[in-house]
Amino acid sequence: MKLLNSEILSNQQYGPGIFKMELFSPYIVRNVMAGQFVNIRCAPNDGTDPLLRRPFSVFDIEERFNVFSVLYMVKGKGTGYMSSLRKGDTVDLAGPMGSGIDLNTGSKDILLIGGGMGIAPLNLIAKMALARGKNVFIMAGFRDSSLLRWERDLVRMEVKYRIFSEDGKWGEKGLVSEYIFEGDRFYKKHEIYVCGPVEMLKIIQEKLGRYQISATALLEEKMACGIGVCMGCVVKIRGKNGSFSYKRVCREGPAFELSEVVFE
Amino acid sequence: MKLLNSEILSNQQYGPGIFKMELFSPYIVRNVMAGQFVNIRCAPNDGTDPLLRRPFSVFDIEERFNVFSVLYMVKGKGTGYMSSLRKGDTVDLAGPMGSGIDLNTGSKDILLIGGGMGIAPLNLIAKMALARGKNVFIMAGFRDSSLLRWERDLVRMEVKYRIFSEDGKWGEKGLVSEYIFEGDRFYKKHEIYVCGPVEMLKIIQEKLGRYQISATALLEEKMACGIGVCMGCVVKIRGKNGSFSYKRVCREGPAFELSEVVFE
Amino acid sequence: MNDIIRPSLKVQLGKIKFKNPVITCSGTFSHGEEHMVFYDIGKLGAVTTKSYSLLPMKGNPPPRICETASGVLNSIGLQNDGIDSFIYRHLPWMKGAGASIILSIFGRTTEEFKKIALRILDIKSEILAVELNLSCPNLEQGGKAFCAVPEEVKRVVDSVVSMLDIPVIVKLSPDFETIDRSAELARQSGAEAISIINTVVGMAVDIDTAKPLLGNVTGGLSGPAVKPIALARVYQLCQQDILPVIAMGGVFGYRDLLEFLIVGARAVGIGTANFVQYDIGERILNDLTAYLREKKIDDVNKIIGRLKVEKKQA
Amino acid sequence: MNDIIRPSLKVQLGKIKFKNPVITCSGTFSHGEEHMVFYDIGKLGAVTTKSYSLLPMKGNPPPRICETASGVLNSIGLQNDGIDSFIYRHLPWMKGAGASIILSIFGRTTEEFKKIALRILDIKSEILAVELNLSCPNLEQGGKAFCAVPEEVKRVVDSVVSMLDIPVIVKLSPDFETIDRSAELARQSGAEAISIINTVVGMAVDIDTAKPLLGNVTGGLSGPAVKPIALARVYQLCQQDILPVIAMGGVFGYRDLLEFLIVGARAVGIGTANFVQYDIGERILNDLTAYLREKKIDDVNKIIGRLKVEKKQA
Ligand SMILES: Cc1cc2nc3c(=O)[nH]c(=O)nc-3n(C[C@H](O)[C@H](O)[C@H](O)COP(=O)(O)OP(=O)(O)OC[C@H]3O[C@@H](n4cnc5c(N)ncnc54)[C@H](O)[C@@H]3O)c2cc1C
Ligand SMILES: Cc1cc2nc3c(=O)[nH]c(=O)nc-3n(C[C@H](O)[C@H](O)[C@H](O)COP(=O)(O)OP(=O)(O)OC[C@H]3O[C@@H](n4cnc5c(N)ncnc54)[C@H](O)[C@@H]3O)c2cc1C
Ligand SMILES: Cc1cc2nc3c(=O)[nH]c(=O)nc-3n(C[C@H](O)[C@H](O)[C@H](O)COP(=O)(O)O)c2cc1C
Ligand SMILES: Cc1cc2nc3c(=O)[nH]c(=O)nc-3n(C[C@H](O)[C@H](O)[C@H](O)COP(=O)(O)O)c2cc1C
Ligand code: FES
Ligand code: FES
Repeated sequence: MKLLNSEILSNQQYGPGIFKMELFSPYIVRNVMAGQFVNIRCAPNDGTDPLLRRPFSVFDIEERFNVFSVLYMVKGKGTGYMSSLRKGDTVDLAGPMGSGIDLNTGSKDILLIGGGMGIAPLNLIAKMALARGKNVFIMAGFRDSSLLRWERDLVRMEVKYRIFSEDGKWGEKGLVSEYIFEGDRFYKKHEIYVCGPVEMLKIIQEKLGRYQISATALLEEKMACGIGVCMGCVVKIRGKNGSFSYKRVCREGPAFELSEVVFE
Repeated sequence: MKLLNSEILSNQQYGPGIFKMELFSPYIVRNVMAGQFVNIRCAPNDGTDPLLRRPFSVFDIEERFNVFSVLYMVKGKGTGYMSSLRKGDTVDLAGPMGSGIDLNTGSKDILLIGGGMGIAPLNLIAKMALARGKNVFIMAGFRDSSLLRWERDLVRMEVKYRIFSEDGKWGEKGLVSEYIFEGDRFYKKHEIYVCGPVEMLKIIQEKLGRYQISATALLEEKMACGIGVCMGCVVKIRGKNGSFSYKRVCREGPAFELSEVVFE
Repeated sequence: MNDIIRPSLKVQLGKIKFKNPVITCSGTFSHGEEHMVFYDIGKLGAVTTKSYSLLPMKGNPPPRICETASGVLNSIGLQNDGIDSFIYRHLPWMKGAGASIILSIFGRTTEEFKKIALRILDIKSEILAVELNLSCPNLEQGGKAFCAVPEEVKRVVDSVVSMLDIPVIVKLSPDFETIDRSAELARQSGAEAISIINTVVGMAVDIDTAKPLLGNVTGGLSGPAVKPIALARVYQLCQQDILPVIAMGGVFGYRDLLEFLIVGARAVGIGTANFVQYDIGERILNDLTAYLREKKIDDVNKIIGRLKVEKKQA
Repeated sequence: MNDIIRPSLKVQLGKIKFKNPVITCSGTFSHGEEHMVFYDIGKLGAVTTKSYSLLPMKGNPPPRICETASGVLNSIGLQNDGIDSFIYRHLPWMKGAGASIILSIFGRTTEEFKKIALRILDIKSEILAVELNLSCPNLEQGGKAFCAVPEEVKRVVDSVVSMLDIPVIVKLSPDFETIDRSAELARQSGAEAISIINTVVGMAVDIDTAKPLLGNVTGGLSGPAVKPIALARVYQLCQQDILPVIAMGGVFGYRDLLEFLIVGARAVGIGTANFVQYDIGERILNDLTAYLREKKIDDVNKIIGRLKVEKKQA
């Protein structure tokens, strides 16, 4: 983990209100593991508004060019500022952060279930798993077709996938979480990673729970520091015998065993 | 006075750390009087840092093109932000503000004494006075030759001037305030306007005071509102019989009778 | 599609009726003349005048303004022309402009408050309410703010209420822990509402000269920086349900206003924002109406106090 | 040209000696392990640990963080592993890293403070001082903060000082007007210094759900937004000259640190800035040294308390 000033190689619209920023950073590219994120300062110089850094999953890396990218949706001041930056500007960022996912071990079959912007970290997991010769299957659901362009990336990765959208304008019509688990066979043989809105995670938790299938969820929580010192980004994690504890998304996470997460 | 969104036609370096921003605004061009200023919002969108607008004298107007300009020195966050803006960006500004100087009346001979960035409002006074057929003589002093480029503007205006610089690298070597008033004859027949650092104003006040020559000073003070409601930008003004009152730079000013200003 | 054409914005605080909950704060709007250039101030729920003393006051030496991170420090020192100037000069203009008026006053002794109340007697039908700025220094208590001592609040309210049969609003500072007690005593003495917060005591130093950046050394902090503090104070006071609350502190948009309404304020003041977005009063009013319409809420009162607190077990 | 190669940075607060006035605040730096990745924390005047209770505490339910204008609200709720975890796990690491340590502790009763003090007895030679976080809820006073009641401050300090012969620092919150009195009683009980400010009570609401943005409803505000408030509190306390002051609140650069020194603080804590600029401690230390050199000041103590106040007549 390092503080870096990275140059923007491109910062282009990816879909309505969604941008992809490509940054030059040999350090991030060399060190990042699947599931990790970078923490970006979103105020110019010594500006104090917004004050805190903003966390973004690493979406993709291009090892040959020492380039990594983040895919982000413009929500407020921080992402608004990011979208105003241009090629050649530098970004004050720190990373890679969070405990990464080790894809060198584990099952040969990976199932990634994503909802909306939740596909951002899954994209890197897919890429890295494929590079390790694993079979990757992606199921992703969207409200609309804002992220349509992502399909091109999937095709290029030569990965198997099914897309669902609520309005049916992209892929199959419906919700991933509804579609899933018509049976448990298929799911049992996969190592499963899930990332998406809490509502979706809850349904999947419930469904997988029925068959006692384990899965890894990538969680989000508001962060102050991103490095584990403030205890701000905790989620409630079930322990043994009905106990629980608060774990930090930025350190112990963002990846947690889905069945242990207590959604409130 | 209006709230305006003006498009930047150019925002170029004028000297080291000094920029000239040209803005399209028929409204300002039509209404501005000499000595008035505009109040510029220096944070993007709904940013709150910096919070307050920043006041800048109108430096020049180009009536044919509906363009006015401000000449500004980068000092902190606000002017730093301004310098990052580009042609085509819009600026949230309000103006024209302050009580203007009426150049339709008064003496036919105008003497402008400026120090450093204090030349900004004097430039417009010169231009407007010349347009009304007055004789304008400018004496301006500078620390160094950062504002060298201004001489081109003066030459173009066909105005008489003398330049002083502390290091002698531009114009004559020395301080305007020292040079001035070897006698009073010359000064008595002129309507005098002064703008510059407080130290300079004090010396000139003292020297003019000896001959009871009146002059108009253009003052600066930190402002919160710029429109006269907060009572924040006051300067101490001498009244009759040893009394004094606080007057607002943004309303009663920025122009005040120099002899009445109490510098503390 | 949308049925609610004109959501009702009327709010009531005791006997005080506002046509809408958007008002401007004392000392940040003068009498509205300057802002009238930008919009029709008659649309506002109320305009609170600057605080008036009995006689004109010069105010504090400059510098009086210092910007801080997302905030402003001021040490204006209550410069004003004296109550008579309000009565004879500004009031007629305000009436002409159709403004609903809250007259803010302050004294440095209870006696001075009384004298001002006496002057107001004649014009009482022309104003909605009188707001007592009790954050001003109380000379009988060594210059400590009136609202530092709840019993002093009571003394002032008692005497003003006994003289004037118009609603009295008590404005308190966030710097004291005595807010609830002051509010309770104000209620007992017949006050109609509490305005909170006045500015927070703050300071800034010029490191190059080692001098304070305000002529008066310390000053009052306002603006977005103090909004979380104001919101906590308003929430805590509203929980007590002592008197209706007019909230203020860092409101820069309709979303801020809604936060204050949700925690229980019945009207919300715009202060520092008037310095930055000159048309903010009108903008917030329009945005509030649009919001209610979009959410199909037919009456703004349905939002007031709607905070959902589910204290989770840790 | 420049003669001062190495300005002296040593400061002393009663018996406590810091090699320089740059320290980190409790709860914002853990034990320095995370920041050690960015710079050598052994360079700091001191590292203040997070606040420890006797037994582990889970802390408050999420969300615990909410950004506000130039500030952060937190409701961590003092999550920590208990004092033993500090003694056996973190202390050895900190010693190894060469950190100068201020151990922050809190209890919910005076009794709990005593029990923690007992545990610390063995390690007292390894820490510079103990800081009592007295902004925590006092269960014997219905959950009100200890520092709300100066006599409670006294009780705690009395009992800790009587057990431990290491310097005791008392950390106070800005939300109470009892600061001077608490400081005075702390001095009488043998405290060595006052740390101020802890966070300011604040709140934020999500208007879309009408829920508080913090799981615990209210929280503590920190960051640049509160700097003017902190500075005023530190100034006022230093004017009383009761005990040496460690100042904190919104420090994001060496210029902020200098402001606090100028009004009289002898050491300055960095809190929220550690979340944003991970190397801020080292940066401020370097910038301070460079500043002193440039100004040809050979000893940082020459800056402390150098505020020039010329109260002008209005
Ligand atoms: C580990 C992690 C990885 C993330 N990866 C991505 C990513 O790859 N792409 C992407 O677009 N977004 C990602 N996010 C969410 C992203 O951080 C927020 O959208 C961003 O911080 C919003 O900043 P803002 O200033 O634009 O919005 P704000 O004005 O701060 O807030 C706008 C909205 O975003 C929500 N928000 C703010 N901060 C966070 C946060 N830390 N986590 C979740 N929601 C937040 C707010 O509640 C609010 O509703 C990630 C978050 C985490 C914790
Ligand atoms: C009526 C008027 C007309 C002005 N015209 C011009 C002009 O034509 N060109 C120009 O370059 N500058 C002009 N100024 C000064 C200009 O407003 C400030 O330089 C600017 O506000 C600094 O903003 P900042 O955010 O960059 O600096 P900050 O970070 O706010 O401050 C940097 C430094 O500038 C000083 N400063 C900040 N605000 C003001 C202010 N309102 N007045 C004086 N000093 C201030 C601060 O004390 C500090 O030393 C004028 C000021 C006034 C009052
Ligand atoms: C420059 C200035 C002058 C003020 N003058 C007064 C005043 O005369 N009387 C008063 O009761 N409050 C006064 N206030 C306080 C405001 O009315 C308001 O309570 C406070 O600023 C918080 O709101 P805000 O953050 O929206 O500005 C003043 C505030 C400012 C910034
Ligand atoms: C997330 C967070 C956790 C904190 N935890 C503690 C704590 O455990 N004990 C304590 O005394 N102060 C705690 N504080 C207060 C800080 O030590 C400091 O007093 C305050 O944040 C003001 O400084 P700042 O504005 O530089 O952050 C905490 C502050 C924050 C932001
Ligand atoms: S964000 Fe600070 S601990 Fe995770
Ligand atoms: S800046 Fe507000 S009165 Fe002049």
